[in-house]
Amino acid sequence: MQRDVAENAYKVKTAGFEGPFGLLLNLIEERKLFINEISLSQVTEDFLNYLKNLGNLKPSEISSFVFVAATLILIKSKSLLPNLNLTDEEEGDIRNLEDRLKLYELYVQLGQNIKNNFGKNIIWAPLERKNEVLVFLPDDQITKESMMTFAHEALNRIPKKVFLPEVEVKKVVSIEEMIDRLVERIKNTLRFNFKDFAGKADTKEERIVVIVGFLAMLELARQGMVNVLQDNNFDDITIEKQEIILENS
Amino acid sequence: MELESKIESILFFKGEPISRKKLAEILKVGQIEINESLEKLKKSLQNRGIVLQEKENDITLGTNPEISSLIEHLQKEELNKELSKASLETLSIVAYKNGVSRSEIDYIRGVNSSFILRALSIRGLVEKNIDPKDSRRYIYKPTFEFLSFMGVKSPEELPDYSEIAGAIGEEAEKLKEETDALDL
Amino acid sequence: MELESKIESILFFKGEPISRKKLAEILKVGQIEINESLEKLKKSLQNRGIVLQEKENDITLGTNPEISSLIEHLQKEELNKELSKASLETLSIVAYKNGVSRSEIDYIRGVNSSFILRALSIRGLVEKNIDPKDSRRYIYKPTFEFLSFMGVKSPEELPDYSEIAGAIGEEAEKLKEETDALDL
Repeated sequence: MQRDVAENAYKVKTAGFEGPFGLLLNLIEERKLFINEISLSQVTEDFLNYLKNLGNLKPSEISSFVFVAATLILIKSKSLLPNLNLTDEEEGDIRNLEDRLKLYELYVQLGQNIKNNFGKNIIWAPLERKNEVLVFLPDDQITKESMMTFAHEALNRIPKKVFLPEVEVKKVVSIEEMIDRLVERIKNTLRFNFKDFAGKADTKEERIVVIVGFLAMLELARQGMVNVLQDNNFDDITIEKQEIILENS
Repeated sequence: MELESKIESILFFKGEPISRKKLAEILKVGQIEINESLEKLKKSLQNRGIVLQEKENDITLGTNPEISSLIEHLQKEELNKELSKASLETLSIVAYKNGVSRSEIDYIRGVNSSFILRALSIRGLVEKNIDPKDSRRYIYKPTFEFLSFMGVKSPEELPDYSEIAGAIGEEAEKLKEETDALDL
Repeated sequence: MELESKIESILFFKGEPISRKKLAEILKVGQIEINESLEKLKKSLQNRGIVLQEKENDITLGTNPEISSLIEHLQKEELNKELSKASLETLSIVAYKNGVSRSEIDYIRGVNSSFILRALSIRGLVEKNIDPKDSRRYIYKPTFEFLSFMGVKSPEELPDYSEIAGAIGEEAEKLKEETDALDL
């Protein structure tokens, strides 16, 4: 138990740097599974649990985790709801995650070759030769002023912050926040519509929010906290608090 | 004196990498003669104390890796042989793809790799060059220093290199489509 | 690996004269084996670009004298080459931070500077000394001639001295800490 806690703490600390694929691959390997839809759906919950502990990461890093989480949720939903019709884009996202994870796995395995051989039998470059004759060969470009300019330029080029994201990523809702919001809504409303809750899904970011919400909803359904109703395919989904349903029946 | 021996002299004198083009310039011969002589030199260095390392257009001499531990005792500077998980991943992408843009590395790792690339570049294990195919972007390649630590004379000698070259070729096209949009 | 090849590796690596006695010590063999192997090595280096040079009991490798005029020409060309932007930048860091370590320079520049520092030292612009705080490291200082060439007697007389010298130390320290913290 103690070891588990320490291990989890380590994973959370390093996950930000290793990224979502490192975490996902770890979870699959721990269960001695191969990468496919079934194994991905099996590790979804574990992945989401780690995600809850990643609160300290920067938004730009969280977004790559949430993006993977969203696809995992899609895979999970597909396995939970056989009637769920996925769009071509969504099917594409699933295949894409599978392909990327396999590609990542290939390079992690190749990394083992490097680990096994690095520094074992080194090809040495010759040592610096000693200067026989003392020479002084300057260059006209060298002046007090040019040295100052070069030094300033070198200092200015240093990256200001280690994780400064290249592109500003819109803050994306975390799974945990989404579950909290869902629970909050259920407390306040007896019945409400999923579309109203998750909002519109026009942009990529909005779609992620919808998917994350959907997964959170399915998770609550699995835990027996809510009941999920959908009359027809593509109809809106109605979410009800489980006790209400029990009281009514 | 044979051309291959002249090349050997120059490489020995330089003691650091030199391009095939520069060799041709110095020796006032064509590229084909240089390439042929380098092949001969490689052969005549077999089972010797010195090896010829090559990386695309650059050539350098180094000690035979079989005697590595003995040489290690002769040098004083501290050696860092530790590589973290993130370093191993990034190095394997750079080494086995042998010329890869940062966006491709980010795509494969699913995480921003700029800082780890900077760290590996400081250690002299990877180098950043302008992409010869597209001057608007940079590509990362393994350095001679990295090949030396691996004890190989060229990237092609890395374990499993030829086996996976095919597999990588297949995904390369797909990957390029995905990341080209990010680059420009 | 044959003893003669091992000797060749050591001589190539050291690049300076070494005694037969020392070779025997390093290779843990007797004087007779060393002498025999040196004869073999001399033979196998016949008509090659590298030759074995002997002076009393000291041995070293050198370039074949037949090509000496070309090598001299190459040396002159190299010494008088215009300094690159990367070299000037490295030089400026050494000028401002008198006694800077190679890793500090590398952290600031984000790339490995060993080849550049080697060239600057050959041209008499910087001098390399063992770090008094850590004997496995080297520190670099501007030479007296380089300072005089700029018309200053000490680095403190350079423009913006305290600001730049301070920033180099601080930034290198910060980058090193960040890299260590990430366990790269």
